[in-house]
Amino acid sequence: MALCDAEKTFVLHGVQDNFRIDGRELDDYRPMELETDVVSHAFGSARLRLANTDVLVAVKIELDVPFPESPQNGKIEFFVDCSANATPEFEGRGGEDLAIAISNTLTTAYSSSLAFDSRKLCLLNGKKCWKLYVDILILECGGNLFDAVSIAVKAALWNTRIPFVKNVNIDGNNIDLDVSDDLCLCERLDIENAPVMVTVCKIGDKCIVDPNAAEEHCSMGSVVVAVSGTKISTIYQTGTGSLHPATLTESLQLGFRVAIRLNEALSKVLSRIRPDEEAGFLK
Amino acid sequence: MTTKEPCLCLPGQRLCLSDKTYTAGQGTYERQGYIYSQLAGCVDIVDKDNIKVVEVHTTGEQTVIPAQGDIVTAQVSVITQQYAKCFIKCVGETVLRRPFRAVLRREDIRATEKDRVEIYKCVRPGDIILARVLPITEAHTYHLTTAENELGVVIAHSEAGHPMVPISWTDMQCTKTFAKEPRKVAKVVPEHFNAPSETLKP
Amino acid sequence: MSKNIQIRLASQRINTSVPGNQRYPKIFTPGQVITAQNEFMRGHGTYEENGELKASVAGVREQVNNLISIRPLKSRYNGEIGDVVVGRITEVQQKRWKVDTNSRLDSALLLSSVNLPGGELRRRSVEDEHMMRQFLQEGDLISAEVQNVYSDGSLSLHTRSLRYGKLGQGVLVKVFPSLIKRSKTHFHNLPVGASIILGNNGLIWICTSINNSEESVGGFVQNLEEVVPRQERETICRIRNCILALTQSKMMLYDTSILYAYEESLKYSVAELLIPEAMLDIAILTQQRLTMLENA
Amino acid sequence: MSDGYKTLHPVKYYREFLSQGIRPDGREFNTFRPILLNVGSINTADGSAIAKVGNTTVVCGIKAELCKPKPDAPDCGFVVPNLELPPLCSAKFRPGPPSDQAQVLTQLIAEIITNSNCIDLRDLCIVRDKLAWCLFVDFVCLDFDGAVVDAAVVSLLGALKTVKLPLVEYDPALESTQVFLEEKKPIKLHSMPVSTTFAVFEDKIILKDPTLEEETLCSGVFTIVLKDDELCCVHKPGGSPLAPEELVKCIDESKLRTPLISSLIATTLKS
Amino acid sequence: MPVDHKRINGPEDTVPYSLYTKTNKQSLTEQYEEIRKTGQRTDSRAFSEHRKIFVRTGAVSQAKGSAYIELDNTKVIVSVFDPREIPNRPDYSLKGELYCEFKFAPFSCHKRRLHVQDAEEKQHSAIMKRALESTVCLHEFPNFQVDVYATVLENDGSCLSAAITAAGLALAHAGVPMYDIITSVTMGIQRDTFFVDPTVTEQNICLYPRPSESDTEHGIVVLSKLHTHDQVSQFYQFGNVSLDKLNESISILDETCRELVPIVQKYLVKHVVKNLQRNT
Repeated sequence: MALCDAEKTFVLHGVQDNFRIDGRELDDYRPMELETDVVSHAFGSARLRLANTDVLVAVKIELDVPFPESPQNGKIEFFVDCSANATPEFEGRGGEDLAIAISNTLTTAYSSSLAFDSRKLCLLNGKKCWKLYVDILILECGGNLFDAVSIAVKAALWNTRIPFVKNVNIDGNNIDLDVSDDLCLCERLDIENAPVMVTVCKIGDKCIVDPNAAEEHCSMGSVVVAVSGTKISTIYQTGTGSLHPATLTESLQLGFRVAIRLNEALSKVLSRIRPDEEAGFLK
Repeated sequence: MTTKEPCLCLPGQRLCLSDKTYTAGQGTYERQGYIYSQLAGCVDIVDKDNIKVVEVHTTGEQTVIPAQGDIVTAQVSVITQQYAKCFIKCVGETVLRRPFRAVLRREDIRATEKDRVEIYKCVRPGDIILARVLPITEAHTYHLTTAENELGVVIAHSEAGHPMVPISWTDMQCTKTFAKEPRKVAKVVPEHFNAPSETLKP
Repeated sequence: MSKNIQIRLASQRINTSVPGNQRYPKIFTPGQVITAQNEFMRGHGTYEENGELKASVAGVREQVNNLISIRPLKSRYNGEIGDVVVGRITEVQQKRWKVDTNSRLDSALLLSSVNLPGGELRRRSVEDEHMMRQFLQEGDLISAEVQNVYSDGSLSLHTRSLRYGKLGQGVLVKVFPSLIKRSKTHFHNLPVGASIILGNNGLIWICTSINNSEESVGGFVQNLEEVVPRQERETICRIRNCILALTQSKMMLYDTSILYAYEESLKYSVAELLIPEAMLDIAILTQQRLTMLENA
Repeated sequence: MSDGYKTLHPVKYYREFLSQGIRPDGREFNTFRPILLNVGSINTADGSAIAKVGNTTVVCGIKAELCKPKPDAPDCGFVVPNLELPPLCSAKFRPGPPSDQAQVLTQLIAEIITNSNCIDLRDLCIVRDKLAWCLFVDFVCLDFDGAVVDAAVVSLLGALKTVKLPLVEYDPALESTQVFLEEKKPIKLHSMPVSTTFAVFEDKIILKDPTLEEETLCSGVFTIVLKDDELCCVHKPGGSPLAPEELVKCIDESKLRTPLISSLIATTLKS
Repeated sequence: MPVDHKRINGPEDTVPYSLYTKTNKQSLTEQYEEIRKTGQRTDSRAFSEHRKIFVRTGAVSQAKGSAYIELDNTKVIVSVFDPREIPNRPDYSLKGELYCEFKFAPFSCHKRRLHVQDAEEKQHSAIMKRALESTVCLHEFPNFQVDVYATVLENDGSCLSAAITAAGLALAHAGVPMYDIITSVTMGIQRDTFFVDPTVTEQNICLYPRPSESDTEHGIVVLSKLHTHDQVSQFYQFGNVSLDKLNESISILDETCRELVPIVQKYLVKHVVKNLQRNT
């Protein structure tokens, strides 16, 4: 979807006036809907709907061998699929660049051991570890993908149950793991500090959060701020425009503030989920 | 550098205020009332109807693409009943490293009797033509026109493979076999006869 | 830090349907038998199997004499001559523009079907052809009328009236085409200080009140300098959110329903209208007033 | 204006020059372009060299890794050459998998390495059937202006001369390996291949060490590789036919290059 | 992994020999502690000091514009080509595009790099594109794309920012219309130490948190700036850094970027003067 200049002007003036086209102020977030445990054969899953943006995340776990250069760490891998279902712009290879940008940003955001401690995924130093495959499927694209994906990923990791290893037998080079198949006997991941991303979008000379699709079109550039706990774990800039250093600092501050709020809201809602209350969206 | 010290500039360098006397020309851009340079090169101020146009030219090869109204040198590659496909090789005096695709449509070959134009009587594959770029409507294809006296075929070879010289608006003659072939010839300038390469100067 | 971010759980999702007073028409699902008698003619959205006429889409039955067709509940826009549409230019071609009108195929707006600036009727010259992108370029929004429907279902549009042409500053809302109620006029100057164009194709344009006297000929001018005052902006945004609220509850859109929804929404701030509960509340209240109007 | 003439009628342009017995860049038909060599400049590689033949620039970097020998050649190590023609080096190449030309040149260089026996694979074996060196020899072309193989071969020699491999001890009982970085040894070069590329213009004129422009305009390009005055390999992928006498003459001509290059390498290594 | 038939593949399981060396070298944490104690970086630079830059424009004769940059051991070469048609894009666009490709040469890093572009290289390409897009006057070549290719010959830290600075030079060298001169600097953060223009070792120090009582901040920051208009064209960070420290790093990087401008200008003027002399 392209916007004409007049529409862009209308959006721009609204942002200038702190009154966006849907009535929100600059730092307002739209309501979201979250659901966990939606994919029954995954180890953890979540689906998030933010206005028209719809994201499904599933986590799969496999046994693997740690990298020789980091024998004490487990592995986590993100894969984003921007299918053409989400928006016609993704047809062919159109969504590839965005998918790579999102998965790379997730990878770097989760790379610090303070954001996500992959040492806990290691079972046997240098020999055995868990590998988490985090598959992200964009079902519908209505703007603000980075934010939605990060929330859904965090919720899916929260929902993930790691099988319990009962016994380890080492016989020369052979390692036998005895994994419990009892679902109650599994561990949850520590996602306390898992990063939450907020896209700060620069329109005119103001910055907004949670842009809708029309606002994204008017933006010359945006800054994705990933916040883990009270620290910033990744910053990634998208779009074509440039920023004054003062604007950059300002947008980092805004992104940081909103991310903390977002994280609080997410923890609150996750703490409300009880196993019997989870409803699948297909049910 | 004997007489006039050339004024060097770099991209992003602020050149002067943009006002009634000075306007931004080629190789410059205007932002917040000032004229800035887009290129690393030399500043050139051109007088045009009492307005001083500030231009910047690179000292090396400039990166240009054909724009509407430019005079280009093109080589014809394929002809059909409706159009001739060409490759633009030079824009103005700038020689391109990479040719651009262009199309010369039947109705754009000459200004008069458009309906009776037959392409093979105007251009042939291999001919070098001078043409003007029409407004760009489609991505990737430039439309050209030769419907001006100064535009048309400037270098051509006869069927025998020898260079030809223009003898009228519509004919050229082989220098060896003296066979005549029809072409839409660009305005004949005397230099053409002794130095064909000079015709490239539009 | 006062602002809260709402994340709700899917289990707490609200039911957005609004009880109406009208009787629901029977809905056919694909494969369902419409009639076993074979004196009927097979129309759109149906097929014949074993001598029975069956539905091939989910929708409601429509019958003209012997012709039975199923009108799908949800579909892209199927144009009819005389419809008012809002569309977006997707391509500038030789002598015509391609327009996205939310139909299956892009519609065409011929250079000969627009009023050119400066003079009503004149031959379209080559210069006009070269100027086409100056009139309308990719991304521009227009309002137009369907002039003709080609055999492949694609539409040919025209803007040969002062009402039609390029649209200026405002907001576009996209809804299902079936939610737009057909009426005599699709241009409304609402008394609350905004204008809407309810395109039959499901695209709704909301902008500031149009002063008919000011309208320029041809309609290729946009004023990008003008800043819409805060109050009008609020009205426009409120209408936008109200339309989305009605759409969420699948209510028909026309001037009265939109106006009622607008009036009922005044107890909320514009941003609060994004919350599903508030949207439902407005839809219910609007439905009640519409029912009262009908019964009165 | 000669620039315009050159792009519009390149063949004619060349014909006029060559009829005067001179090439557009001022060289005679049988003159080489100057060669520059720089060795050991890349510290992350175990051996490296940059060779420039005129404008043509090739970087060669060698990375040594450890692996198990193949069962059918238990006392041999590996040399894995690959020549990249990245889009960086010329407008001819596009991003993506290697172009046909890159594949052909990679094969040619692999052949030159095997045929010339400049490295004895047995030298690379550490413990028979257990452990051997694998030399990844990667060439990256930085400037593609004709006669790339010539530059690649020179850079290969330079890089091989600078390779130093650490001492490796292998304990068969524990199957454990230990590497001692303090003790490094160079590898032995058994021969010195030297390659010379020629181009044939309009079936008549033979141009030595052609530029890219000459290569594209010419009707045939061929490369002769000599190993210490012995013929090691001739690469002539089609193109205009060549009389046997002509070929012999070219082989003789290319012999002149061997002393030039060996002295070049010697002086480069000294400084 | 599918076999790459277009290249010569070596044996399957090769391992770098450095895995079997005795770890008599200091661990990164120890190296960091030493740097902290002595207040001296390994190459005896000050913490806010950028390495010496060497630039050569026109290194690739076949390209429209090119630049080779050296920050001591870090070596990057960038070339720029004439606009060409955007592949697979039939629709009209008013703006041109940039295509950036960032590649490590196989031998450029401590660990051998594969020939196919990996995720890191793709990410770097995207960041490079992002940084250059706001520098180039894209409206000057509608419907076309300008290709920018960067190859790292040796990586000793800060290769991304070196590539961006060099790309700016190469674009100017190619005569591509630009709004401004672009410079870029990398910084490594570990606790309260800011390493401007870090080497590979210093980058590795900043990659992970080093055990400490309270202060656990670490990370890498890359900033690219347009000089005349004082604009940040690209900002990239990862690790775990507080907002205050990040703001501090922005102002340091801002300053360092400014310091690089005269150097870049010097090389550009040199290029212009050389051309002028040749033309007259």
